[in-house]
Amino acid sequence: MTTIITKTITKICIPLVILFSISLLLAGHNNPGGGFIGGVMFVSVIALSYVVFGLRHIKTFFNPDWAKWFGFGLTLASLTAFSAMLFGHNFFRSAVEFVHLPLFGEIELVSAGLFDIGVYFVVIGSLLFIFKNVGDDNE
Amino acid sequence: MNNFLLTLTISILFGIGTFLILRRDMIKVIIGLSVLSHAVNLLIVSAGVFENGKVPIITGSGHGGEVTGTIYNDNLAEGILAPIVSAGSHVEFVDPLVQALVLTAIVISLATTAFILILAYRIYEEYGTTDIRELRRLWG
Amino acid sequence: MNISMTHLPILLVAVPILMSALMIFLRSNANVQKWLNVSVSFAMMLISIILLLQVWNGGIQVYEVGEWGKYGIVLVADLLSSGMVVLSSLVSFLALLYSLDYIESRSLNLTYHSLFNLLVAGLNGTFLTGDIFNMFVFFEILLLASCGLVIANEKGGVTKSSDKMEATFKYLILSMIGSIVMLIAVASLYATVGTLNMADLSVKISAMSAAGTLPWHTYAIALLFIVVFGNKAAIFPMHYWLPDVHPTAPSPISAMLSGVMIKVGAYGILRVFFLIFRDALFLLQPIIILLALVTIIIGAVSAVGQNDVKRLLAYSSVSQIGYIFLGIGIGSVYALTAALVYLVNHAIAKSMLFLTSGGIIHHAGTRDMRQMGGMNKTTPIMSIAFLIGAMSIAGLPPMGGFVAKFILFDAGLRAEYYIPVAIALFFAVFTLFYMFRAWLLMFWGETRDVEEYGKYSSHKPSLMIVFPILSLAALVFIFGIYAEPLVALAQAIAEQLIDPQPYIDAVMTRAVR
Amino acid sequence: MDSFNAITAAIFLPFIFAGLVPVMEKLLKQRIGWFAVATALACFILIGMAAPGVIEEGHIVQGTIPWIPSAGVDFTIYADGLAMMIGFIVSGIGVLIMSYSNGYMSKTEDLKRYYQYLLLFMGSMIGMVFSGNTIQLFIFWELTSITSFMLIGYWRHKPESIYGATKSLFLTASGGLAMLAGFLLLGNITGSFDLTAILNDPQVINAIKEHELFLITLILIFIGAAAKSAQGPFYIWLPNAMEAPTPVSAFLHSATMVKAGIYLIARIHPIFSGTEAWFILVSGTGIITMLVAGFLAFRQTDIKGILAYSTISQLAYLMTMYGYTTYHEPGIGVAAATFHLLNHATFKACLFLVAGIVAHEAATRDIRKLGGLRREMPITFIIACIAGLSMAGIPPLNGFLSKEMFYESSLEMGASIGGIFTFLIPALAVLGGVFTFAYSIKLIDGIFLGKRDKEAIPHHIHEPPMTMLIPPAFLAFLIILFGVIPSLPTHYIIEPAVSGILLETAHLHVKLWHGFTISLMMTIVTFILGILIYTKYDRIAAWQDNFNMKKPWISINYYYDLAVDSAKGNAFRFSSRSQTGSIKLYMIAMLLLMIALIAIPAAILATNIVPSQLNFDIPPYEAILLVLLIVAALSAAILPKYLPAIIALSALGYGVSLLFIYLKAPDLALTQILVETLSTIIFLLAITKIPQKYKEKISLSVFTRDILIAITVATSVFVVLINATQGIVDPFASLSHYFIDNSLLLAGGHNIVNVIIVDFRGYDTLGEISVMCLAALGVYNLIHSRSEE
Amino acid sequence: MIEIGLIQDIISTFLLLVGAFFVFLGMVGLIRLPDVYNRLHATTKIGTLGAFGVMLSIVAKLGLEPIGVKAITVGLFILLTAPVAAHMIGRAAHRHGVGLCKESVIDEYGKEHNK
Amino acid sequence: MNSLIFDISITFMVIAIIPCIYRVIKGPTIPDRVIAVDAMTTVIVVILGIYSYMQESAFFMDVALVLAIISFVGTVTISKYLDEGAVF
Amino acid sequence: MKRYILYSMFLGLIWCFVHGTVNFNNFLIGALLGPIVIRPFRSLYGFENKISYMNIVRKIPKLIRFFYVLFIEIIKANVMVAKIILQPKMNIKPGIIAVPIRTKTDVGITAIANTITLTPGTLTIDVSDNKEVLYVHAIDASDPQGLCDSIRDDLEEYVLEAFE
Ligand code: NA
Ligand code: NA
Repeated sequence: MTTIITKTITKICIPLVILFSISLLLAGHNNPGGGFIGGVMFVSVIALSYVVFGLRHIKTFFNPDWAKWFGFGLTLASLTAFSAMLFGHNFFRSAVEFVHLPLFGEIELVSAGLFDIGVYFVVIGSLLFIFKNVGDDNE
Repeated sequence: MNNFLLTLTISILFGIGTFLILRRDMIKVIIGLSVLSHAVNLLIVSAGVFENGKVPIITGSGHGGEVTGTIYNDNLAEGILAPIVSAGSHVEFVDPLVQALVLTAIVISLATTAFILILAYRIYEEYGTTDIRELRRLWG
Repeated sequence: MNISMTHLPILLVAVPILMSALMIFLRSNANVQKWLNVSVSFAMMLISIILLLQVWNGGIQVYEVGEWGKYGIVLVADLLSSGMVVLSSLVSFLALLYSLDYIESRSLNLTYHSLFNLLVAGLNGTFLTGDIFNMFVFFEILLLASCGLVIANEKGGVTKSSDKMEATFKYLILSMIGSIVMLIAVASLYATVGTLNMADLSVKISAMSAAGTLPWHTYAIALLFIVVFGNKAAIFPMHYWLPDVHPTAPSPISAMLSGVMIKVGAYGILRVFFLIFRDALFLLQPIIILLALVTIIIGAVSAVGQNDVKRLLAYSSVSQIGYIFLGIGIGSVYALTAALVYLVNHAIAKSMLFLTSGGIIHHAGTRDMRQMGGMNKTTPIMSIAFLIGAMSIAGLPPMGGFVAKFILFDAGLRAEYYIPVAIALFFAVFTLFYMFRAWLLMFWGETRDVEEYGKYSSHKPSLMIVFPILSLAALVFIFGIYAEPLVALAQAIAEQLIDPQPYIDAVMTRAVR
Repeated sequence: MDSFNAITAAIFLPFIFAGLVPVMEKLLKQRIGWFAVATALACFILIGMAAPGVIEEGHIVQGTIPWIPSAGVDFTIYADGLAMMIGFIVSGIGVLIMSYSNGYMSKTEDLKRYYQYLLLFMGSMIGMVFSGNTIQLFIFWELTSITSFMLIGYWRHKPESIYGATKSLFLTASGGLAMLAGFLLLGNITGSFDLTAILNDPQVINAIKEHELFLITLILIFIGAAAKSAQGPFYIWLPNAMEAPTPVSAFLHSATMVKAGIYLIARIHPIFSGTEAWFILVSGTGIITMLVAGFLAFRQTDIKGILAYSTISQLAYLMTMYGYTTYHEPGIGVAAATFHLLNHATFKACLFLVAGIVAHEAATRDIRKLGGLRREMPITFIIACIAGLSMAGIPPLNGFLSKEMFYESSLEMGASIGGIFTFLIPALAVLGGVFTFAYSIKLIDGIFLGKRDKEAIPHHIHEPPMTMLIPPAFLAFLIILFGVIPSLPTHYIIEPAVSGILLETAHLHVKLWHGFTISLMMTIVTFILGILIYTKYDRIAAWQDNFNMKKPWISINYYYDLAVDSAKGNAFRFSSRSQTGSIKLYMIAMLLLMIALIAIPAAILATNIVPSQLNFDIPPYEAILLVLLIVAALSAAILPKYLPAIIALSALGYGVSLLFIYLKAPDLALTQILVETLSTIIFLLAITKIPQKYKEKISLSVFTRDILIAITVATSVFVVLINATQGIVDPFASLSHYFIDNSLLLAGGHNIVNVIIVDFRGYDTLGEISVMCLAALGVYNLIHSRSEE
Repeated sequence: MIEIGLIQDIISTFLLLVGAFFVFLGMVGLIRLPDVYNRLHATTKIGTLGAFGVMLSIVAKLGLEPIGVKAITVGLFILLTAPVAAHMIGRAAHRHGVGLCKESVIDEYGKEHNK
Repeated sequence: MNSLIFDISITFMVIAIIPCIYRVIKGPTIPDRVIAVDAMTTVIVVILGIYSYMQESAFFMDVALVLAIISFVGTVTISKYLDEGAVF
Repeated sequence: MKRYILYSMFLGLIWCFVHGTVNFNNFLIGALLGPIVIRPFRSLYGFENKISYMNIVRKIPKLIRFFYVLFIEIIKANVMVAKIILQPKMNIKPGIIAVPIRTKTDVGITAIANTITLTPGTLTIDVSDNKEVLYVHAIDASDPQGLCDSIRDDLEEYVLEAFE
């Protein structure tokens, strides 16, 4: 088992990294980042929690079916690509919209962003699925 | 980056990777494959055709609609094989395409490495060794 | 919802991907999974046939993913690619049906459907893509999907899991080297020509060649693709993985691997050399012929020595792929026609044989032919199916394999490749020998020693197992007695390959955004 | 119905009816055989409908239906006198054999399969003889091989059946492949597979004879014919084919299928004959086979064995006669051969049916146990005498006539060559006749004459049912008829056939008594010598047994068995030596190929292997960074323990990401960093269960080899890359211009790399995430794939 | 304004160079110090301060621009995690059986641990 | 001026990696190597800082933060593995 | 609930920091997003525990003082280690010392452990299972007792004030 010191710092890291991963995901279109990088950040912090608290312990309160995550991601990504067909365009035709939102001012909505979210979930789901399965097996 | 030196480095990495994949220890072989995939990623980046530019991220809206005069449509009848750029045109950024390709390659090699590592772990379970020479139940 | 007919190429790739994602959510509903997957797979088969007809009637179809023209990724459905897609859809539909009863239920419900769909997506994607890097991506999909499927468990568990692991490891290692080589080639190509679109590459390389500015290393890059595709197709000296992998896979997957997957290599060579590197053909041909002949010999001789029915079939695949490459190496229109006819016939017959071997193994509880015997009484259907397949592989009339062999040899002689044809012909005798030896060992003779090996399983193969086998057997037979449509199609494909201008025009004469 | 349709129908009727057999079997039960008889009869009649035009007017029925026009293969009918003759033999004897089978085959046998294959065989045979296209001919040819294989192996559980069936298939089908090659070469020479086009055009025939591929084409086709007709070294399959039910032996292995090779020789006679090659090949093989098989037939003790070798020997007569050819007179032996072909079909089929009766009633085929059956089965005895004496060449039976013609043509051939051959060829012919006479006598004597051995066959023997008696009786009737009134067969069968072969109208005059000629003297000599050696049988037998014992390698079977028996072992040795299971070897093979494929164009095409102007202006930190990368990689290679090597690998990864930063690729650097750590974690997960027990000791030679390979790989990559990175060849530009210009404009993203991966090339990324999913699913399968033990 | 800019520049440059220098020093320590535990001192303390210094130099130069904020984040994060990482490594090293260097005078942890 | 500082600091930092790599190879113990890699990431973070400083762009700061986080994860993981022989 | 709000504020701040722009909008996004993100891990954070805002506000000056002291110590630490490194001849007497601590809370122990690591010549190796003793590696371990005392007096005080 790891020490109390590590656990405490990890507790601080978890929200920080998750938020950072979301920020990377959302910033991806204009800055370094994107679905993959954000996703791997997320994975790394969950992996950290597995390492520090032990997979078995984490599983007692946080045990999602990671397969569904990557299933969802892949579904989302492909449906995003398919959605262009609804508008009479080719598969994967992207759309860019500028929307005014009360709080945030002008927001750029890109269909590719939705695709990136799909990537995000696939990365998280697949890697953590591997980690969890192998981790379970190692026990 | 100096092209010659980079190429030389990449080649040496290929050499080291090759030496490693010819080892007998399964894990070493996998490490060798990782070295090779590093080498190949660098190779792809070095295949980028614009050098000494900036990070390929547009700051401000500099490129948002400028007309550069570049022809992007092919016209086979007139022998136009796009893109056709005006002579001496300068590109501000390093080549973004190779970076995108490497991203894909990296991710794929991660997935493959994960799989092969777990495979190695299962093989050890079945064979009780990581000596690749012992992996010879299938022959003849 | 207006999905017009122009979207067919992408549907063949994207729908399986979507399906594989959905299958993950349906893991607890085994039946929904099964029937949804089967119906979609059937729909894919129909779509592929419609696509082929469209291409046949209306010319090459180009689908711009994301509408970025050659700057994005295009899917190109010419006769070759749509033909290959029909083949893969057909075999995969039947293999899927077969799997429903063959694969152990836990494997089947949890991962099999997703993996299988991605395998199909990988095949269709590879065949349809017009972008060389995209081909790499789909190769990786193929690789991992097939690895995942090879280790899926079949009912009864005749194959030891250690064997599966070992085979997969070898396959994976060699394929990864192949992938690395492919990336080297693709990146160098981009650095030289500045594009990844195959039509664009083709026309630019031709222009360079015409202007005399084509650098010599382009030829080296071109030849590197032999390693890439040769490894997929398992030609010498990259055939080593095949006899290990194909037998250890569950039979429907063996059918997919031997039937369609290794043809990806042949497809790749045809696509890359006859479209992009036409100037390197003079270098390719002698090399390919040499490698093909060695492949034929190694496969044929090794097959003779096998006791394991699936391993024998696998070696036979090695040998047969050599014949296909021989046709490619000879390279005339007629020889390409022959190679394609051969390819189709081998795909159908070998898939059928592997499916049949699954039925045989179920029945006998072993893969060792020495422990079988007298099975013509207990499983007459398997006996007939195996015989039909064996005759086709051996090139005996009235099966499709005969037409293929005959056209191939004829093409070789017409092109005055006497020695290669002589070698190929001589080793065709081996084919006859090992296929019939296998059939006799399994189906004739006394019923096996019950004391030593146990009784044959008493339950009859289900419809799900018999239907795919008989459908393919019927095709083998039909391609034998009514070969003209196939030959004519192959000839049309070969003509398209020899003159790629329509392909280039279709891709390059599009306005981009 | 016109002739073309009638013949087409005759070809396909048996196939269709074979398909109907299972249905009919439900109706007719054990009388299914009569359905087959009806089919054969229908074929006979259909052929007969086309016959008058061919026989009376010398007209040749020709017609074509497109089949695989793209490959130049059509379904073509070519029905001349030759084809008609064989067609009649096939369907006629088919009727008799299938009738006979109704009595012969036990009701408990799988009759469905039996008649199906018989019908399939008959259809194939008819299809073969009427083929006007070489490929079509080949197809039917191979079908006869396959159906023969199935019928020989009718009793599938018996090892001897399997052996015989396999042997016949391997030899005839492989011979067939040689023949296919010959046909392909022929097609190559003439530009088409259409036999009618060749036969109808003398200029084409001349062109073939002058072509450089003439000899090899002839040899290849002849191999096919010889294999099928059990000639030359290929004869060995026929004796083993006797494992088939006796009616099958009678039908396939004496009267019809084995004649296919002879038919082929006759069919290509106009194309290839008149050359030395033809005579040497065809007659040479024929004479040797005739003598060897004749002697061996004489030595057999099994009735069917005698008949089998006798068949080989008789076919060799035909071969020899068709080979008699000179430049001026290509058709010396044709008439004789054609007549003997017909006669042999009658007396040999008859003898086989008799053998079937004997085996059926006496339950043995061993001539040493049989004897004295003339009292119990007198009718059979008479029939056997007629057929046997015809084979022996005793007048006034038809065998005598054709034997005489054989001697005549041998004399003529010898004379036309001159020199020693003037005597040698007739002498050899007589020797062949001597053996024939001897074994014919032996057959009749062994079965019917002498004393009945009550110990060997204790039970009572009686005449068979009428269904089994009428067919041989009918054949015996024909034997006498053809012998006494030779003009009947000559006019209606032989003349049209000979015309068909020689491509010109032929007139024959065959009479029973034609004076006291040399050939008659030869016949008399034959009888005397025949009786002589028959009486010396025991001494000859002892000598031969002794010889065989000492020199087993003299037998061709010895080589066949050696090849087949050792094939598996040798092949396995080969495969285990090439497929060693060593991954390392496999990788080396692949790498060497890669190196070679770079080296070949470098050697052939390159003027400068490395570009001449290279930039050696190197900033120090670049150099340090790159050297560090190399050092990190080296340490990953050198460190023997896993964990240090993995740590070194991640150092390399971090170094690479630093390089990416330097190369202005933040996205890449990010990804590389993340991936590096994750793969380290996965490495750790994997080695958690892998204690490092194994430590490789690298010997100097292995080390040297691997280093050499590594250096060569590195050099190859260097050469390709240094050339490739000299920039895009003018005037072309990179696609990247488009991405840079349109990333923001059209795709609304500032990060061009990200826009490429999610938009311009988003499809790649869809594939990439599919790969991620695949890895996850694959790992799941890996972990849950343990055998349930 | 120029004055402030200049001061900013000087401070930030100074911080940058000092930071870089300390990092460099830390890495030298990695070579020179005798055992794992001592080397940890070098990397954790000096490396961390160096990194922090460089981050501060960015803040000093660019203020609370996004880059500055991120620099602060990075600096704080390093400050937070570096000691923990050092602790984990040290602990693991000791429990893995890595002994102290020969100059060492006392090992109470080892005593505790070996009981 | 700026470019001089850049060159100096970058050169120093690249040189600073040498000891890290040295330790990675030399060891002698595994924790030494872990420390070395960890230190190397610190150097890279600093290099990223210098880059950001010079180019005044935030791109590399993201990389730096990611690197800081991920190297922590890596170090903790390896340490736990060393300690317990298990990862999760 | 109180804890939720506290965490929200904290997470809002973190979001601003990782996002790179500190403004109200971002803070709000972070504050809304944060709780969702850590909700699955709530059992790690003890959401159900009571908490008093006043306590926190009171601690702020102490925290600031703690960080000030920490900063000075870090500088000292660096200079000290730098000296050692730059000495031509290594002359050190390292060792691991058990240091008893008074702090009992997890945060406190973590804080003091980290502080020890960042301060001159000392480095926390482990904490005992009963959370009473820190094992500290010191470059100069010639006077264990003196070290224990200095840690207790100079550092632990501040930590206790700021975190307990
Ligand atoms: Na650090
Ligand atoms: Na760290």
